[in-house]
Amino acid sequence: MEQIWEFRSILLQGMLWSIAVAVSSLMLSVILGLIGAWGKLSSNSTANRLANMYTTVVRGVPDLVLMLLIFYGGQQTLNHIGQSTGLWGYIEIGQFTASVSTIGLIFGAYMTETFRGAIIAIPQGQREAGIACGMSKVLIFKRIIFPQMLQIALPSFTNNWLVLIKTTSLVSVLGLQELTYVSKAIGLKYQSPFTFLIFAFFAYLILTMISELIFYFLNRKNRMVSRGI
Amino acid sequence: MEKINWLDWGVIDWNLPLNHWDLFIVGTFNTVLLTILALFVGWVLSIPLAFLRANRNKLFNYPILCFTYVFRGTPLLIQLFLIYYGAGQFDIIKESVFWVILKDPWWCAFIAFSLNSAAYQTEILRGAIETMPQGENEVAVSMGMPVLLRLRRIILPSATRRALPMYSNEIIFMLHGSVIASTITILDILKAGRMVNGQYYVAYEGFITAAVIYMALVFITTKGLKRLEGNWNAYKQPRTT
Amino acid sequence: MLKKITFSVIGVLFGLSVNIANASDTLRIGVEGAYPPFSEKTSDGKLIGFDVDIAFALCKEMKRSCVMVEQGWDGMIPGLLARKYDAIIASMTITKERQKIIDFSKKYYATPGKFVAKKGEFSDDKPSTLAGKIIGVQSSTPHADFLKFTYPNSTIREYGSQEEIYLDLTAGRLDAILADSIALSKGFLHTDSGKGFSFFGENHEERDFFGEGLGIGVRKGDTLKDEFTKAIEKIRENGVYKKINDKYFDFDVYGE
Amino acid sequence: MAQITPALVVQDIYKNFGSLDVLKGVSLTANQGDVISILGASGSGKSTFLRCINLLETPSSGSISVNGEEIQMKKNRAGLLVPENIRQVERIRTNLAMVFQGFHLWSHMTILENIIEGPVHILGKNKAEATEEAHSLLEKVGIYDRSDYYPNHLSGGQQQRVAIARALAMNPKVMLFDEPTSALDPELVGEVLTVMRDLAEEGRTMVVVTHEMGFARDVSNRCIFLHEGRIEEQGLSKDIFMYQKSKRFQQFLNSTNN
Repeated sequence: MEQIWEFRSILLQGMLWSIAVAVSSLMLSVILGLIGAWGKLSSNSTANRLANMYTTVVRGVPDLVLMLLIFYGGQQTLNHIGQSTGLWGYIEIGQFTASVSTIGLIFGAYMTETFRGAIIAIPQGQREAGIACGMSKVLIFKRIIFPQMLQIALPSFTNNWLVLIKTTSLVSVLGLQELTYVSKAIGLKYQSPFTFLIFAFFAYLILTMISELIFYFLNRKNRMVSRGI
Repeated sequence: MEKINWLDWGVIDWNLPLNHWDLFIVGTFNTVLLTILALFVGWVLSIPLAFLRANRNKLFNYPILCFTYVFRGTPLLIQLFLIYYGAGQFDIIKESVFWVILKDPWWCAFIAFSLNSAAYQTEILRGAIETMPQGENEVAVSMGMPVLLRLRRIILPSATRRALPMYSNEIIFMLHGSVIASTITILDILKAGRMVNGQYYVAYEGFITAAVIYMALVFITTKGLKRLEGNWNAYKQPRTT
Repeated sequence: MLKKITFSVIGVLFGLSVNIANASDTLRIGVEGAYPPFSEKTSDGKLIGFDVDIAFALCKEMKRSCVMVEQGWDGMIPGLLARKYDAIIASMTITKERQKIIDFSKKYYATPGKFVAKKGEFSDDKPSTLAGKIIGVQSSTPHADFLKFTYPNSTIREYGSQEEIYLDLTAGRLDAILADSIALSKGFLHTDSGKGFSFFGENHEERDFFGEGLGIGVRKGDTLKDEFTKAIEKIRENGVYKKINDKYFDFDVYGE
Repeated sequence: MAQITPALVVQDIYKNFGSLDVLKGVSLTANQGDVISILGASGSGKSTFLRCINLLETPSSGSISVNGEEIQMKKNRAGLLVPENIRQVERIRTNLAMVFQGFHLWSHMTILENIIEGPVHILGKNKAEATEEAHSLLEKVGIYDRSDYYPNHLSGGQQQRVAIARALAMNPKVMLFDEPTSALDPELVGEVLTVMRDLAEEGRTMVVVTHEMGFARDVSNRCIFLHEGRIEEQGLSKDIFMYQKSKRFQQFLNSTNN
């Protein structure tokens, strides 16, 4: 306990990194999920195929393997492209960027399924009513589909987020100094790995519990709204 | 160590992983073995746990809920580190008989994965048992089926069939999750890839090979499970003949 | 809502971590941070150690400003090739294998490799003595290559960092470890956790594996190689090297 | 006449769910070959009574004997009645086959597997023998060539007939029917009733909770009318339908005739 107190600032920093990675990845995954869901539902066969390929590959390759590939390989690829096209000289893919882009990419695929399911669940009539009012496609999506989709998708979205938080622990392998990394590193250095790892263990548990609580209330509010309709 | 030219694409040289195919074979073996064993042990553990929880057993319901909640609410990586590194912190453990097992990274991974999978499978099975058509169970009771026979012949088969899609997810999840075995020196598929990359100081070859093997495993598993689901859930589908 | 999310993600991705670097004067140096006493981190996260001090001394000599980039050992050379940094100052042995891919400056120190085990456990380090034993070593090191080649009958367990190896040795998961003797002596044997352990066997300097010492790695054809070599010679002459050396060791790690 | 042990004796069953008294002292004796119909409006407790007989619900008090063997009961710490020996209950239950309103065939088993499940795994019969019997039972209930079908592939009437065959396969002393035709489409009721009529003619002892007045009058030899947890009227079918002492029973009969 005293040991943990001694290293509180570095542990807290680690926790903040974990949260930063998680929140940023979530935002990226939402965008990718929307694009993916659009691709899956679109009548355009290329978009269709691309979206399917995306979700298949992500389902096929473990998170950590993708992470390492993007962290080590992605940078080389980017520099290669930059050099051969002459567009840019050097782009740094830091640990944070690599982490966020991989986790975002992975959960984008899960979000794709979440959003796709939610959009399908919206009655066709809603869309038609929009058309009948003379709304444009974009407007229909923004005003009618998107808000309803968020509501329907919430439970599955919650689940994705809970898995996502846990996945952030993997970025410690890239050397990003988030919760898992610092607790393992300090634990190893000071020969008390259990003390620090159990701290991390409960820290993750608390993060999970807080998220569940937040989503529980969101969900309840949500249900009250939909009951009103 | 002969170099075959057509395998050298410049950016990526497939000779590198090919020269170390033996590493990948051992890695695949370890990954598959760890995954299957963990899933199996998790399954065995999950049956009594799920049953006690579904019956709202007064004594055990909350302890089991605690177990599943904690193991589902924290990263597998932390669980693995806790068992592997954490156990070594205490002399009591190091001097006990358990150390023979905990000494070995393979066993540590096996224990962590099994417990983790048990937690997930318990909740899967509990859900399936709770949504079981009550009447089917009641008929068995009314016939005088003893509880264990009923569990084995009626409840488990019925619940398992309905939970099959969730089980498929759990299998893929475990296969994916097993990559972290590489972080505690176990030679799994990813470790093989890392070793090849480390040997030649390259960024792609080892990881891409590993990714391809994992994808193939997932593909085979998914196909197999689909077929199994088709067979097992024949009772749900309309009859074709 | 949608717009807000999009913008904030783009903001996060670019603003925080993608920096499009130009050919600035700042040198970025790759260091490991888990290899005491050459590089390690203090409890408040600062990098210290012989490698780090040498790096700053060389930069000062070269009149360049420097930043340290922390990198796990596994990805040290790929990171250099990917231009995450311009030079590796991380106790990297100059080996033939590595020289195929990157260039090295002249050595900046040279120390032999040596085995460590529980006191009195082994009398010598012959392959027959260690047959059937579990030996821990850091992966992608000449020590690992040496072990795999010379000790085929032992189980070689490869680790990402030296600190993990120390922990597993004290935990009893390993029978012996092989690493740089200075790293072992300062980073392990002279610490609390190293009590009860000691060196055994020969000094290992086999040229086929351990080359001609430890150098500074740069990308192939980079003129930095000569700059570093010159700077190393300079600080050897003007006493800066000795000052740093004496801060960590009571003998000259440069070798002969 | 020599003393014959009745197949089923139920005495003074009380049952309450919390403060709600569902059964207030119901008794019934079924001799070998009796077909007893239990009638009553919904909520009169007739299904609960049937479920109490084979202890799917534990009665608050009362006793049950099957073929002369009384089910041993004791009071637990909370003062509730519980079976003293679950093995005995299980053994007696094998003699009290029950057919439910909702069929409840095991959906993951084929028709044949459904029928041989009990004989093979509870009674320990050998499988070939059980299979042979199952086929003749299926024939008896009028199901041909369907033994490898899954329950979902059959109509409701067929499913209920299979459920009856499944109950018969246990070779029970008494058969309990809990509104066996209530969940069926009207056009399918007939086929199930026909099977039940055949069983009655065979001399099976049956206790039937039903809404089918035709069955009660023509097939069963005795009727019990329950009202609010008590026996309001009982007697031989041929009498009770001719003349009713109870006004409530009269009203009940009138309302079902419409």
